[in-house]
Amino acid sequence: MTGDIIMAGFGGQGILMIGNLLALTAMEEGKHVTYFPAYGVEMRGGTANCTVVVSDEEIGSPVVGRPKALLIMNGPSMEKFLPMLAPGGDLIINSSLVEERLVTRNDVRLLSIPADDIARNKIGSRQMASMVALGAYVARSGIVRLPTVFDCLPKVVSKKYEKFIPLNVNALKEGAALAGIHA
Amino acid sequence: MTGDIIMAGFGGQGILMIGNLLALTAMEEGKHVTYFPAYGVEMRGGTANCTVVVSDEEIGSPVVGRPKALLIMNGPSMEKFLPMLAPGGDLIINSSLVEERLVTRNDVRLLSIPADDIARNKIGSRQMASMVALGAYVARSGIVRLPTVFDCLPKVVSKKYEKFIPLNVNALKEGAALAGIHA
Amino acid sequence: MSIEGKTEFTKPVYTRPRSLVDVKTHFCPGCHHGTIHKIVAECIDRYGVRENSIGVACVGCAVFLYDYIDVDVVEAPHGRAPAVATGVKRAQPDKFVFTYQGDGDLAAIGTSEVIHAANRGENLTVVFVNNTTYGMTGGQMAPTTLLGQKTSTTPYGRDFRSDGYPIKMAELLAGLDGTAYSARVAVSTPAQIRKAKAAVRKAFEMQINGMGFSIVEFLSTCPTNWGMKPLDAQGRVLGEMSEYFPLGVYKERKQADFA
Amino acid sequence: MSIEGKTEFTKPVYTRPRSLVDVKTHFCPGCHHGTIHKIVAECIDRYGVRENSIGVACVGCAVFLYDYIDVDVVEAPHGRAPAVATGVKRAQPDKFVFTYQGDGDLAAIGTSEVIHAANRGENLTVVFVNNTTYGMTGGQMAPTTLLGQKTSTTPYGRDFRSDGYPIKMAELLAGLDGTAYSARVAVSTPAQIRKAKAAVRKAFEMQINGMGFSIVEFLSTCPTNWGMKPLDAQGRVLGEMSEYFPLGVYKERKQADFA
Amino acid sequence: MQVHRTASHERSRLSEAAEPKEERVTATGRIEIDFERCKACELCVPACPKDCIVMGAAINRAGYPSAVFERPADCTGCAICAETCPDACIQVWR
Amino acid sequence: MQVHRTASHERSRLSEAAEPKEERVTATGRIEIDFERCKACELCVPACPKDCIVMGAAINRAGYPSAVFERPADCTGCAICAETCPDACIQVWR
Amino acid sequence: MSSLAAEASKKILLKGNEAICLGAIAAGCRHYYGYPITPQNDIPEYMAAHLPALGGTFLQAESEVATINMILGTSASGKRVMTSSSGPGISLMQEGLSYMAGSELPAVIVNISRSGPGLGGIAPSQGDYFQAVKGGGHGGYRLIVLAPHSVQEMYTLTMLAFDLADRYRTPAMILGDAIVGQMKEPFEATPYDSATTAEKPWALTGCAGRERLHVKSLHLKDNAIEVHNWKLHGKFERIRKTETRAESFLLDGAKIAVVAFGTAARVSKTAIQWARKEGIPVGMLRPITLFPFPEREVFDLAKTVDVVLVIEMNTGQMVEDVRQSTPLHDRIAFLGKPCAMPTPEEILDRIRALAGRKG
Amino acid sequence: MSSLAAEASKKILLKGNEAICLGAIAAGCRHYYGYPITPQNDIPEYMAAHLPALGGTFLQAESEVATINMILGTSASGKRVMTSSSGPGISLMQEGLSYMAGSELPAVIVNISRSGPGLGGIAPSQGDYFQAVKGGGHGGYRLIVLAPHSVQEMYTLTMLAFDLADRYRTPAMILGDAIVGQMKEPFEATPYDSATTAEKPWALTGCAGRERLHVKSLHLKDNAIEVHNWKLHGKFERIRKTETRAESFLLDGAKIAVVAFGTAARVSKTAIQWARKEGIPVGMLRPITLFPFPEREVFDLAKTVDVVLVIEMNTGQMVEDVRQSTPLHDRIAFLGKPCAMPTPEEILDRIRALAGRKG
Ligand SMILES: Cc1ncc(C[n+]2csc(CCOP(=O)(O)OP(=O)(O)O)c2C)c(N)n1
Ligand SMILES: Cc1ncc(C[n+]2csc(CCOP(=O)(O)OP(=O)(O)O)c2C)c(N)n1
Ligand code: SF4
Ligand code: SF4
Ligand code: SF4
Ligand code: SF4
Ligand code: SF4
Ligand code: SF4
Ligand SMILES: [Mg+2]
Ligand SMILES: [Mg+2]
Repeated sequence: MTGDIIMAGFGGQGILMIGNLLALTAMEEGKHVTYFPAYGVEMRGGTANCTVVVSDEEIGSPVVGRPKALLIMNGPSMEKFLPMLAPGGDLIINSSLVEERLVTRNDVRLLSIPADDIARNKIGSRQMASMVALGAYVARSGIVRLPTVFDCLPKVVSKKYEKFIPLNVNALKEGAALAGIHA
Repeated sequence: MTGDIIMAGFGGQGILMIGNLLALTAMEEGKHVTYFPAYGVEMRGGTANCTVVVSDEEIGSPVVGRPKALLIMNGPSMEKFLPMLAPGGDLIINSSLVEERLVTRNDVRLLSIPADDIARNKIGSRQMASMVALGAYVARSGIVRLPTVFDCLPKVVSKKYEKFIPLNVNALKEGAALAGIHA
Repeated sequence: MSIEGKTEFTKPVYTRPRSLVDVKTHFCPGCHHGTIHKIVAECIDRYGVRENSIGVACVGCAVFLYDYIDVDVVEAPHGRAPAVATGVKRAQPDKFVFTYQGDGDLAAIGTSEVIHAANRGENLTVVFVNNTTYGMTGGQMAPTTLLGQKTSTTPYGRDFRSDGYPIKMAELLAGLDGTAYSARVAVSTPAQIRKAKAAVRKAFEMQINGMGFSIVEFLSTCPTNWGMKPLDAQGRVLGEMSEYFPLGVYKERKQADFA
Repeated sequence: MSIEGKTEFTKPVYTRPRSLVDVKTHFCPGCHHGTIHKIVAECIDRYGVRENSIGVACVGCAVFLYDYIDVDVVEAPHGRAPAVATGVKRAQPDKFVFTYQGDGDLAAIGTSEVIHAANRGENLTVVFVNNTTYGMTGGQMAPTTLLGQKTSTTPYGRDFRSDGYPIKMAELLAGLDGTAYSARVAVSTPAQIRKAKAAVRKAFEMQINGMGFSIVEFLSTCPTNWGMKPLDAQGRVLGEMSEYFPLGVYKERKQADFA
Repeated sequence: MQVHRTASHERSRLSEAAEPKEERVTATGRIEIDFERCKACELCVPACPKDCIVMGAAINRAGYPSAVFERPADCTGCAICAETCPDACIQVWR
Repeated sequence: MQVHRTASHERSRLSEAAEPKEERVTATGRIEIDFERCKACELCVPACPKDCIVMGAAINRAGYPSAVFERPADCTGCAICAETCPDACIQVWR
Repeated sequence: MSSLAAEASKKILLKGNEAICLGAIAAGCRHYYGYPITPQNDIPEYMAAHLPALGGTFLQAESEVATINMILGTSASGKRVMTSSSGPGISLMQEGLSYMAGSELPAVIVNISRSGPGLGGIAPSQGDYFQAVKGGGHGGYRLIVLAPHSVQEMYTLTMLAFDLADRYRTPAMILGDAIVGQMKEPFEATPYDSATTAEKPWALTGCAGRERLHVKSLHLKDNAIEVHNWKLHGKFERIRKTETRAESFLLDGAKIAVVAFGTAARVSKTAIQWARKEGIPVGMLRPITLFPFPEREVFDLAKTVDVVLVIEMNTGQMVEDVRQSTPLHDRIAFLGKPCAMPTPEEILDRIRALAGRKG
Repeated sequence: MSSLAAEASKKILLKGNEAICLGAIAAGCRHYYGYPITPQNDIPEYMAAHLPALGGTFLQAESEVATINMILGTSASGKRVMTSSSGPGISLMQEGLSYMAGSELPAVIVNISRSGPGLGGIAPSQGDYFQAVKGGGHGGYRLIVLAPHSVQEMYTLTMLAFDLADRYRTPAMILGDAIVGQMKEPFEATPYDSATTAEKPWALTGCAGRERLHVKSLHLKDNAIEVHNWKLHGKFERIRKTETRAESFLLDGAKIAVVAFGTAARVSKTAIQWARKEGIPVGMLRPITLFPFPEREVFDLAKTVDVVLVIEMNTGQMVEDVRQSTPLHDRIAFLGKPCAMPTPEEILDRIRALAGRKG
């Protein structure tokens, strides 16, 4: 299984965390993987993004010009990254904050998830929106197995927030379920 | 006429001044000439030296490893430069300060001039010792004509000391005369 | 003063200063860099020096000065703005020249440049923004970081035994003969903003009157790297920061040395 | 005290300090660098730190420190001795570490390094030789050159309008929290020499007691580049130089901050 | 009162609070908050001596819930809010 | 009295003044000046409270006319000259 | 993060910059001085968090100029010491580096390079090749320069850099970029295994029981400086002979040979694999040491292939060393991408084009 | 000295360092910033004495770091400006030089080089070739580098340096050494005659009547920095095509060709003349521009001679550019003399040996 994805959203939405989690999971599954965060002044202005590449072979570039998938958590990120998505690629958007009408391409596979709403209403914490989105991506792509993601959660969640791990699991599941519906 | 010379002595003996004067004279006579002073920390500790090269052709190196002549105004300079003098070269020493017995080579043409004594006793100023020595060198080598040296004096003697130009002329003449005697 | 029943308000009381370019800045929410830019722009307007100014941008969160202040701007390497400004001012003594520098820029890597510009009495104005951290590079210790303050390079809090003491630049520079004006201000309350403007005006006037080097140190916030909400960050300025870095005018030359 | 008729004197009252290497120096006649070297050597002897010392040589007429003082010595690039010394001291906190620097070295190119070493309270000692000029390079203006003083780069005399003011390092450094001791001394009279020794001893003790950064500024002569006889040069120190640069102790920490 | 209970999609460049629907005659000034430029730092809120400003709920394109000119009737046009705003989002008229 | 009216060729490493030919019984100290190392800066001359030191005429190998311990009989061994000499040329005994 | 060292025996997901720290600590480095600059701040931040507990020193200097001189002081004390920076900061270290090379002081300097010239940008770049390899400071010394292309190599080459620096008493540089610095990859800590003796009889530790020692670069007497220069030259020639390292990647039967280092090499690997799948006989020689440059390897290689394609994230620097290494200048092709990574697609296109022309 | 300018129409005996000052002043340079260092102090001293009367600025900066940034500021103001230094000082200017190259600011930087690495010594040397020619700062820019070999050329090449710097908006360097700097020779002031326009519409002079302008090297948006790098590259390629300068000396019928610059070339002239008198067919190609290096000239030359003898006052730096310029690597011989001048005798010996072997 090989794939790559750019994830993007506001700072504070947990983008780097889910990217890290995905990479860790791929590693646990014995895959080659690279995780590359945006860094430096680009962090200003409240946006964050990262790239994860998963492969069965040695990985060349950890940065991709034409990602096979995009996970878009806010409006500005859509504008910036949509043009890069490979034709036929997966586009997962947080429809709670991103309007579908901004999707100006029709050569991509759109998966529209109201991640914020689900997080708030179903999980009980807006913070979980990115986990919902990650769950959707994992289900849609099959890049890693969901249970491995669960297993890896303790490695990315700091001690202080350990008690929220069940919430994270729920969020991932909700996302995955939605992906199933839409698939 | 081609030649080169290293001149050396204590700081304050006027070494750089007579080197400059010689170079200027050569230039006035239409020759190629280079003048190269010692510089930098070597100036510390009260010694000074310079190299003058005069030639009818374009001059390569302004620094010479085997000078054809040496003008030595003090003891330490003898030790430093005597080994460099080309075999058969001219060695002019200020015998008022430099002992002849320090001349450890016999493949050179020694011209021993009590420059300090002459300057003090005959010219009336110890400051003129280097001029005496220069006069001797010019006479011995024929590298430039003495009258041109006289003509050039005003260009190296600052306004303040203009009145001593006749003394300088006398010193040069005395030196030249002695060189004649010894030649 | 209040006109009862007035429903149309047409007289502008506060509009964007002419010299503040009408674009969105990259500054984080609540960052005082924005406020200080505004003040600088207002003073440029006030003295009518916009078309006669050359600004010198530093490297730090204020690096985009040229995008925000509508004057000619040259970018200086990190810390070297006072030297660059010296080069500008010596070449064009009739121009109004100012630098805008962070505390890493001015008080760490650029220590020597600012001290010697001040000591030479270079006739230029320095706007100095002390936010007790390196904002742009992600919140490392600055020379002005308070003792005990945690930053990404003082994870256990700044300790004077290993990291030294927070340095007081307004006082230090006031001690140099070439300094005409040195003051420390803040912009955490409306009153402070008023005083800050007055200080920048004084600093501008020093240059305009050929009095020599002038500097205004701003106590500023970095909510992002302090890990605080903007209002809490202002609270920190009002509290421990101004306790350690007292506000005030440290030097004010009344007459030019050569007058 | 006087023993009438004594003809044999065998008790040494003054001999070459053990730590002063028995060679001829390259210093010009009457240059106070020699005197200051002697004092440093004497103090090294006094505290028995010779075998435990690492000296940091500067670039300037004192560059040959390693030929003259019988301790381990590392050469620092021009102005960087305090940074090099920091690297030495942090690696070997149990060693006695000192720098020896000229005024071009310390107050011009090395401004930032000495200020931050002091501000960090680095536990080391700086011997600072202020001769109001760049001796080694042939007598250019130093930051300490007096107003009106002619040097090879101020041929018409130093003018504050273009060249700035003579900088007072002992005072400036005394203003920093990390500085434990800062004094200015001279060696132009026997009494001054005695006081100078006392100051260097204090500075050494500060380090030995772990009190932080200590510096002794010497007003020194450069007969060669001042174009003066050594005695006249001493006269200048006693006159205009100490008028502008007052001798005295500017800071003396009584107790360590962390004691 | 709250003019900005708009969905995030119904955006306008400037806060419409500038033209308040209800206005008590005591107002001696009026402000406009640039909705898109506001970063929701909240500094203007306590700065206003008349408590005219509150944080809104509508999120602008940069993801921030802009401040809102909530109580225009009390505004004196003192411009303290404008002086305070780091992003020069506020303009004031009298 | 002046021991060093030697020609420049007759050098000795240390000033022979160290063993003065004449000595008044008032001396309570004695110095030696390193002839070769002296740079003739003259600083020791006025420094000596007893005027024991004068500049000589003999020139050393470095070209300097070394200082000379001219009046040993007055020497108190106070060591001021030695403290003063930048080149550590002077040693003092009591 | 603090549990990294403990877990060091199994695979962890690690950032390149942090791998450098682990390598340094494994190699016994306990002293770090530095000044913040993007994109390498993880290094000082890691060291600030971890060195104190190891009894070491972390000090944030007031500038890069001060930094390199603190490095000089600690190195002269005989301790292993490291700094890290990027473009502008490395430039400010040039005087100090020249002094260290002249004084024969070992240290490890990490350059996680960014775009230049000037402030440039923080995009990945290989624009500092010349500065690193030809000596950016005055006086014509050389740095040992190692170019990792993975997180794992960030670790191993850092350990190697300490060894080489000590063995030859000269500063060594790790030349990375934002890609290898910022990315995370699975990483496994390998044990530190060094052939270099730890003894430094030249170190300044106080002269108890021995003559005083000096560490210096000034040589004024007679022709001492000339002698010293030939001595240094001899050392650099020895390094050339002994320490050249390069990786051969799919070079069997290759008619096109890519020569690339660091991130450019890494991206090239993907393109080469794709091209091989298309049946194009292409491989790569990846210099791991940039100084010493694998001249002999390039010389031999050029004779066996049709074209040597040099790929750099700049407008052409290492290509000069390739041109020097082989007289077969007309076989050399260049693909440059300053301040940006070439994509595998771009490289593949170029390989295809060359294959069409030459194959 | 103050009467020099007045007498400038006839021959005077002039020091090389002062000839630089006369050249700068003739070219309209009125701004000088610098920091003392041997062996170039004559330059700041001359400027301190003469610029004020010309309405210019002389300022002794607190350091070379400050110096280069003052240069940057004055250059950004649109004025011709110069500094001078030597090894350690030039190293400290590398960050600023990189910024200037990145910001496309002209200036003339004089390096009267000394021995390195480190403090080294003040002996003449050509150890800074790499630093000057390959770019000592970060980011892979180039300096225009001119190498005078006589007092007269110190003057003419300084004027040229100002022109080239302005024409291409980039810093230019005069690379000399203590020999050409300290020596005096007969000198004749030639008139300044420039084709470069003095207009600098990019200069920061206040935005009256126009949009505000920026001088900067930061390019963060998208691939702006890549575009900028290609732009700079294009400029440097244009310089290569247009501005290469070299002197041919007795190359007619030569079978041995010396390649040397500056003082090494000057000394070589003597040796070559001696060798010619012995009937040995030897001549010299003297690069006057080191960047751009006369690659084409070396390429052509190497084909016509048996041996190219590179002579440098270092352990081998320009020889790399020679090796790059021609594929005939086995014709290249090298004579190095670090931190010292080779004597004509040494060079002659080598020429004789090569003639014996090859001729
Ligand atoms: C020579 C050099 N070193 C380091 C950097 C990296 N750098 C950029 S901004 C900065 C510090 C910013 O802090 P400060 O000056 O306090 O400004 P702030 O962002 O806090 O306003 C640093 C270290 C650089 N650009 N150049
Ligand atoms: C980076 C650098 N710049 C300049 C120099 C040249 N230089 C050597 S010593 C010196 C100044 C010496 O003056 P000071 O520090 O006052 O010492 P002094 O000789 O007066 O005792 C200078 C500028 C240098 N060696 N390195
Ligand atoms: S990082 Fe800090 S200083 Fe920089 S813009 Fe954000 S809040 Fe302001
Ligand atoms: S030049 Fe000046 S400082 Fe240097 S040794 Fe001579 S007198 Fe002393
Ligand atoms: S102008 Fe004054 S009263 Fe009106 S909103 Fe602003 S701060 Fe409040
Ligand atoms: S101060 Fe400005 S940016 Fe902050 S909330 Fe108010 S209007 Fe918005
Ligand atoms: S010891 Fe005292 S009395 Fe004797 S010579 Fe020296 S200074 Fe004079
Ligand atoms: S002080 Fe020393 S060097 Fe000077 S004259 Fe006296 S003995 Fe000689
Ligand atoms: Mg800051
Ligand atoms: Mg000095």
